[in-house]
Amino acid sequence: MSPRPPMRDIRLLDQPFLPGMLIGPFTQANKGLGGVCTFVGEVRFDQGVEALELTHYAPLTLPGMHALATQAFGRFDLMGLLMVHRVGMMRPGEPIVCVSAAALHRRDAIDAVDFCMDHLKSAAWFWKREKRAGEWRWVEPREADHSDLARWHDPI
Amino acid sequence: MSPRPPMRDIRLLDQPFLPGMLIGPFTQANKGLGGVCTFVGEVRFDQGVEALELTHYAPLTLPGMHALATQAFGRFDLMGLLMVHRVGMMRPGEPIVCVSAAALHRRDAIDAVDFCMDHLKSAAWFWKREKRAGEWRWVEPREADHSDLARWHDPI
Amino acid sequence: MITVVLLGKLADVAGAPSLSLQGPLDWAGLKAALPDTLAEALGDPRNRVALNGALIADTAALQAAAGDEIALLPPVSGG
Amino acid sequence: MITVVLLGKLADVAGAPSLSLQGPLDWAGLKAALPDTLAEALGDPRNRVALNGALIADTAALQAAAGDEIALLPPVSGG
Repeated sequence: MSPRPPMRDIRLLDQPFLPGMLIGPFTQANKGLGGVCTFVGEVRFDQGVEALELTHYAPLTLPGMHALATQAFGRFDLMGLLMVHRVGMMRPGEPIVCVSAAALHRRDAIDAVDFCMDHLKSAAWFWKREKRAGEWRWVEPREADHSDLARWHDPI
Repeated sequence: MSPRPPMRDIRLLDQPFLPGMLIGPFTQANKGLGGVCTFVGEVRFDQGVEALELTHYAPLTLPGMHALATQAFGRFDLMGLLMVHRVGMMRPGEPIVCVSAAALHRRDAIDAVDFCMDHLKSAAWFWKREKRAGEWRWVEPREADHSDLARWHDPI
Repeated sequence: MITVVLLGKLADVAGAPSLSLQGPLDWAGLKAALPDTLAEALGDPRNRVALNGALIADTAALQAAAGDEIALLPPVSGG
Repeated sequence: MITVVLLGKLADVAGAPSLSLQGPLDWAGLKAALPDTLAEALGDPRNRVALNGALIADTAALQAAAGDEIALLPPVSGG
């Protein structure tokens, strides 16, 4: 175990970001780690989508992400956790989410990233609009985002 | 699905490397991806270990890593796979392995990295020496590296 | 005044991201004070309501006074 | 000549990362041609043998001629 308190970096960004600019310093800050797992999601080039806009309700979003980080620290043996999500207007190909976990052992790092990605949508709410042929349209909810979450409901 | 053939970048490096210098171009090369998952393992600061040396037998190691990549491409829906392993002399804190998978969907990217990391040890053989108090000593085999592998033996 | 924050498509229905209403308001009072199309859109049982940043379990329990912020949260977008 | 490549601690036992031996050699001939300590270390059944870069399933089947490369591979190190 690391003697210092675990490092937690949770951010909502309203401007484009370069994941490497976050992950490099994050890795450097966790001296003595065994491994770092990182997931970066990008806005997909879906047929005809010119832009994507994410709206959030700040009083719920950041506390939701912090609560998720607390769960992850409780469940996995982590040295550090980075969780960054874009809001605002994005173009296809831009990073939209970056989750990085540093741990002594690779299983904790990989599983923590998997867990956070599966739960981020339910922990932090985002409303999504897509622009196609110059027109903005809200993306409707899906009934079935449950199978990913169900993977984590077994007793530990 | 991407129309172009999947990108495969498999390397053994005998000099220190910066994971960011590999992952940036790898991500750029996979235009249209949904997500990239990356695991970077570092040489741990184990009690008293001053340096670590990995020896390999080249005619087996690279083909073993390519065979593992082929398995991963068959098992997961991937756009690209990067698998880089250090050989030679390393110091604690230096990156020793970097596996990165790009896919349209995050589950494929995360699971492919998990799968490759679990199988890398059996796909590519490395003999490991540790230097403690100025003396080199071979790290002995462990009987139990099987539990991680057993996770993947269920029928697909 | 009570601030009513409108998220997602509810902002489009209202034509604005937030409204100011006279308090105090309970759920029935809020719906009555909102434009018809918005009050109608609130009929979707998947909507959630937050008072001062905290989700409330049951809209019947809503009691907002001057200075409070009510957020009306439609279901979030799919994957 | 046949090149014998020694991996891991077998290189230490031999005092060199590789040796050159006169061919042809089968498994018994190889062990007879190696220094005693190395032949003894090869008794560990966890060792594997490769001929020209390919693992061979059974050392009894080893047949190496001039120009071939035999690799002697002790068990790999634990995680």
